[in-house]
Amino acid sequence: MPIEPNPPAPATEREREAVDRAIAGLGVEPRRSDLLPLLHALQDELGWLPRGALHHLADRMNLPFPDVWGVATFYALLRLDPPHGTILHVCDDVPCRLRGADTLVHDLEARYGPPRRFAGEAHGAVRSGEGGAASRAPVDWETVPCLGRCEEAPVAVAGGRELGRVTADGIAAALRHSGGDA
Amino acid sequence: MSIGIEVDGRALEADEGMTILQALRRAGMDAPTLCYHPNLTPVNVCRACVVEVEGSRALVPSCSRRVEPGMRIRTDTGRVRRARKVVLELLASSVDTSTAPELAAHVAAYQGDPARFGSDAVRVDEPLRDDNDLYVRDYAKCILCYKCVEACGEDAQYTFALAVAGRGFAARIETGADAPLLESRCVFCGNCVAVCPTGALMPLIEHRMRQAGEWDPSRQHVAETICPYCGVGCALELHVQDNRIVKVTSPADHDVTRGHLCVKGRFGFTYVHPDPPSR
Amino acid sequence: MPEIRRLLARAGVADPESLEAYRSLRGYEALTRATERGPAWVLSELEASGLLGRGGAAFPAGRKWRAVAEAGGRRRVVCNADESEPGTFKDRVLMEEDPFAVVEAMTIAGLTVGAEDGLIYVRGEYRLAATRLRQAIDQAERAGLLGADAAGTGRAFRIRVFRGAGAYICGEETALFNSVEGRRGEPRNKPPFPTQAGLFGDPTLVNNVETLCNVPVVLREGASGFRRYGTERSTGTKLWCVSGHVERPGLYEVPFGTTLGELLELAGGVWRGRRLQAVLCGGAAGTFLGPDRLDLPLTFEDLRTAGGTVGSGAVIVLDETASLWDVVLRVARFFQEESCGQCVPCRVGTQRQLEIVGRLASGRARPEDPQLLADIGAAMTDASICGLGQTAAGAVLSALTLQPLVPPSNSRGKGAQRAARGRPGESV
Amino acid sequence: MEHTDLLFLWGSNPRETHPIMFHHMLRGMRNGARLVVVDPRRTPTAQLAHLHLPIRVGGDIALANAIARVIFEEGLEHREFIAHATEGLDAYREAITTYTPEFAERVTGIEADTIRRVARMYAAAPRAIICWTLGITEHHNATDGVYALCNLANVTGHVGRYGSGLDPLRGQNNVQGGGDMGAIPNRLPGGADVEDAGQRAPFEAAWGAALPPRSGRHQSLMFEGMERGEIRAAYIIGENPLMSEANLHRSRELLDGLDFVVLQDVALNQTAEIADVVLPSALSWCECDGTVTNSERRVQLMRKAVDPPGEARDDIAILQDLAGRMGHKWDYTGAEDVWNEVRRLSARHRGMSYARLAETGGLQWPCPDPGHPGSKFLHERLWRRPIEGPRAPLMPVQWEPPVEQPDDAYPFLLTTGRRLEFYNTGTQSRGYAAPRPQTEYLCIWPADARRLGIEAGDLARIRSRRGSLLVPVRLDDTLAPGLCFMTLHHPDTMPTNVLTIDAWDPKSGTAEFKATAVAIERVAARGSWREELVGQEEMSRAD
Repeated sequence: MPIEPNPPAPATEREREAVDRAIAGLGVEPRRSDLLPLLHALQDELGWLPRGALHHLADRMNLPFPDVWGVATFYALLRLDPPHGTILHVCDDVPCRLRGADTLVHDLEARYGPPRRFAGEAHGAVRSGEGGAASRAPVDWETVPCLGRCEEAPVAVAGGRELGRVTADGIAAALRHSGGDA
Repeated sequence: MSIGIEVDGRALEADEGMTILQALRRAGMDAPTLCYHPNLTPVNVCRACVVEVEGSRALVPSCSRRVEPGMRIRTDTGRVRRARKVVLELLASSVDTSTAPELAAHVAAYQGDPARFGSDAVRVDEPLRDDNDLYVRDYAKCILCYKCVEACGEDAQYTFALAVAGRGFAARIETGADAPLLESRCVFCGNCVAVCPTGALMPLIEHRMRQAGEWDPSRQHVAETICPYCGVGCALELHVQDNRIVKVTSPADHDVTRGHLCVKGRFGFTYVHPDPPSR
Repeated sequence: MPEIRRLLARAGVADPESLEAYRSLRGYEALTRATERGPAWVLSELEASGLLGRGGAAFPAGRKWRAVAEAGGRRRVVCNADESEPGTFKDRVLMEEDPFAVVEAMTIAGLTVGAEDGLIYVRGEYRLAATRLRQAIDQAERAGLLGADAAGTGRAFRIRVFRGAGAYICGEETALFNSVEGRRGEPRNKPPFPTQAGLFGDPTLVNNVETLCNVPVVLREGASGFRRYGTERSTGTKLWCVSGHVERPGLYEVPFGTTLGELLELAGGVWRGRRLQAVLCGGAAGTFLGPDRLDLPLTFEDLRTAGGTVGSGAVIVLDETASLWDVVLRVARFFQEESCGQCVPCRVGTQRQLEIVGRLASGRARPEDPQLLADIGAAMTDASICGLGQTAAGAVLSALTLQPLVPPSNSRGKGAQRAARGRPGESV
Repeated sequence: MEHTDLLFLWGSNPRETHPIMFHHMLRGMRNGARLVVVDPRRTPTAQLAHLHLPIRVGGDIALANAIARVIFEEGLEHREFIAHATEGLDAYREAITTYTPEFAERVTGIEADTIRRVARMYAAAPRAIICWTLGITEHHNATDGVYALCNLANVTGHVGRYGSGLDPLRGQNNVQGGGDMGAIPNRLPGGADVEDAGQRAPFEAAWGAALPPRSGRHQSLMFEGMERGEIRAAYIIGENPLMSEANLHRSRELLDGLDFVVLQDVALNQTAEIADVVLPSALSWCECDGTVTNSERRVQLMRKAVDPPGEARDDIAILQDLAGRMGHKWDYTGAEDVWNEVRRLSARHRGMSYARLAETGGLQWPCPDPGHPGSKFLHERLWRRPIEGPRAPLMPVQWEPPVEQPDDAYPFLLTTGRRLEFYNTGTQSRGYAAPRPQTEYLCIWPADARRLGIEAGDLARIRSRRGSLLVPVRLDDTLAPGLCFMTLHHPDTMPTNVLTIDAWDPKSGTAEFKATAVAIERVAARGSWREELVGQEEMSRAD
């Protein structure tokens, strides 16, 4: 019987609570200008931005879902699918390249498979690992534009830790430290 | 209030609040436009209508910049021509222009050669979204003029079923998480279809007829009439081919509709030709 | 010419988490003077100082402040701390090492232009900077320097920290406004300018971190004291972020007018005793300067004459072994990835530019490619909505004028092709 | 609409029922207008309102009178306009004295303070427009409801000026035109009064016939006439009364009992089943030429685009032939010829030639001469000094509840309306690939459903004192406790009007479609019932 509209991806209890808690944290009714801070808060708690959470957030903020989605897909730091391992950002921008980032990226590819790309660039709308290796690897890594620490190039951020003058071995050590089994 | 401006060395009078484009058109001049629509807020993203304004470092979009007293404008300098030509070439090199006569005409007018970027130039590569019975979305033809977003949103419908997602060359029009239209907020007014300049949004009937090679504008005539549904009195243009209504539009300059219709007015005509063809 | 540590006076010296430490090193002297002498004095000192914006556009700071001060209605102050220009890290250092200076300068700005709301838009990746700023704001609030009665003036001024989320374009001020307002960070059309209609439609003063940090210096030293360093038209000192193939990459503060060669010497010169191939000056939105430019005084006016730009203050050094086209390719990819996608010349232009640079970098160039780059560059520069598109071709076109020391070769082809691909899953 | 300060929508959901009219309202809102919506349901329109008053069904007159009372109590009335242009103030003020906001709160469920707030908003707005639709007129006291709204406009002076006024949003593309052309019992084309010999005379002269000097019957009276045997035959043009009349069982009985029924229509609708003769007519909007008049009195041209199928013919041709068979030689050459006769006889249409209508895209009456630009709004005369014509009467009206109230046997209230994609009994909208399925369902308040043990997708029985239906259920949190909702759009599978009550307004003849007491019970769980079950259920009359 086709009269019920297809419900959008429903939020899990945990996602719903995360949204409600983030909004409660504002102390006031959410306004549109709270959107980016709320997306940050959700990602900090859930590790990424599940569809259901975004739908619930849109409802709570009285915003059209496509608008929320449009914003979420605009920003490279916002993740629209779950990380499959410890998150590693490796700068391969000009100053880091000049200081060996190209070799570093090459080494990391050999260890962890190809990097994933930011959702905003991909027509498929969802960030995706490019190969089977990437989806199985315990490290979810991507190359990123300049991180603004060029005096210590090459640099990376592994599991939230900023690493300067870094090597593939150094990254592996840092990942072990932050729980990634590398 | 009247304002004196100068265009290509010629003194013109414009009204306060007018855009440069409006002033040009009133004086019988023009600039190519794609994202501009008289009933939508100018978003000035296609940049095909740029002109030179004395004192401005960059070229300015004539569709949105308002005239100012004493403004000196040039519409036909080498800079303007080069910018327009390249912009049109860039667009035409990135999408399927087979149902975009306006764009093709502009490219031709500026002697553009979209092929010169090489056969490996990346194009917008999107599958046809044929997910409902009223209209299709072929984003491989989309030039991201934002008109559909505007018509769906604040400029007409307030439905907000569409927004731009992603960014850069991968920016695209979306229902949110690429939901099929029937799962989106869409109310199927088709006002996005009406403002689409490239045929990326197309009524299903027209799409099917084109696929079957049956769509033939040379065999079509347009009859103006009034919508048979509610009491608003929306002006309709019935596109008729072989004694069948094949498409419904509304004139953009009609006071009642400004080109917009609702789902019934735009799509609710098929009872006229029930198949089999007897009532 | 020696290093002058005026903006960096406290960096690495004072505890950045201590208001007391800040105060002990002349912190909040400028605010005190500003509140004693009033907004008119602040504006005239600022104008007399000749301080130009350090965010890239080099607009006179005093004129901007006055425009907002004279605007009606509710006004706002925004600190643009979305530093994302490749090779640039000066604002991060200032925020991490001297956050109170940013807060003090914002407070002066708010009280001078009549704003009650201040906002610092910090690049999403700069977590430590955001934390330090929040701490500084908290302490300043507790000390009565911010709040309903800011610094005892009877006027309210508050600051909040807003985190970006990974978009270079949000360093463009109108894109920044949209981002704060909960929209996609797409730039707006100008006019209206931010001083007329900015954040939430209110007249808004937007200054870069380094620009703001100069303000307390101006007010402490007086306009003439400030002008002790620099040239007639480029006043004061400048922070340069030197990176790449130098012995000591880092942040250097020197007076305007210091030559490029002198700056490189401060950074220990080209590393490993190698020859200089080129400098990418101003970041990805900057231009390449060849080794023949070492005598160029680093000022707004001299760089402009040389076809370059101060830009963000990034100086990225390439030695003789570097592959110039590999670097250009990364710059082209940067713009392709960071274009917001709103206007055609930038959205498609950055993609085409990347493809063509990819051909050049992998030795597959076609004869018409330089002309294509010139045409695309002209269209992006002339017809894009915002500064991103308008500068996206600068480095590429300037590279065409250089003589690469390492010829492009197919040996780099695979990497170059991958870099040029831009998007995954493309069918080409 | 676009240049007003307050849009006051009363019993109207234009976002679904008049979408393009709503565009103009939205434009007004973008220009700064506030939107206030009075509707028992939180309709899509109400969801965009600055203020939504979720009124209890049928409380409208109480609300309007209370608003008026607040306006007077707080001295917000437009004294000058009242003195200059209205009459009957004392009786009116007397009539509304008992309508305190607190009393209205008990009747309508809307808080007294909200009523006060709305009164202030409306009275203080420099320009304000009240629009209403069937939420006012489909009640047994419809005309009183309209008077109550007119009174508000008259005591605040929100009438007769650009950006202010009263607007009944017409539900069909030619409701206005039909009335203007005399297709109502008491008027001749152009609004001439049937019972006024002076106004009748020009028509009698033009047509060479004496016209009946008395008003005719409206539709509800016709059915009463059938009931009493006074009417034995019906000639029905472009209607589907079997499905569109309230209390379907009764209308079927009455139509069935007639000696002779002619149906002239574009489709074999349900009424055709009981007709003795069906005359196939062409679609007026695309198979013939002609005019229609929209909600803003704009006369517009319709043009033939395609040939009608089979033996279908233009209504004019059918009627002309019929006249010929009856011995009258009508010789209209076509729609324009008929129209020119209208122009000769109706002053308000005189300036509207086909040529001008084509050129302008429509003209609003009155348009008395070929140079007249048409009239954007009416009643400007009320502001002239001295006033032109009669004063506007303030009409004392009293609130009465709907005829049926929920009780123990029928504890819910069913209200009917339209959905965006569909239209009336579906003759036109049935045939297209509408995005929503072409089936009817019952919307009920989620908490009510829970209490009844009903879940979304279950099959329920809905019963009134007149009939019973089996219908799938959908939960709808835009309703209110005790309120449920259906449409008439799919009568072939769901003849909703077997439920509705045929209580009607004596002044307009419109039935109270908006309030029917019903009982609801669960019949089968989602997935466990078959499509064929859905629809009308034979029942032994409950009482």
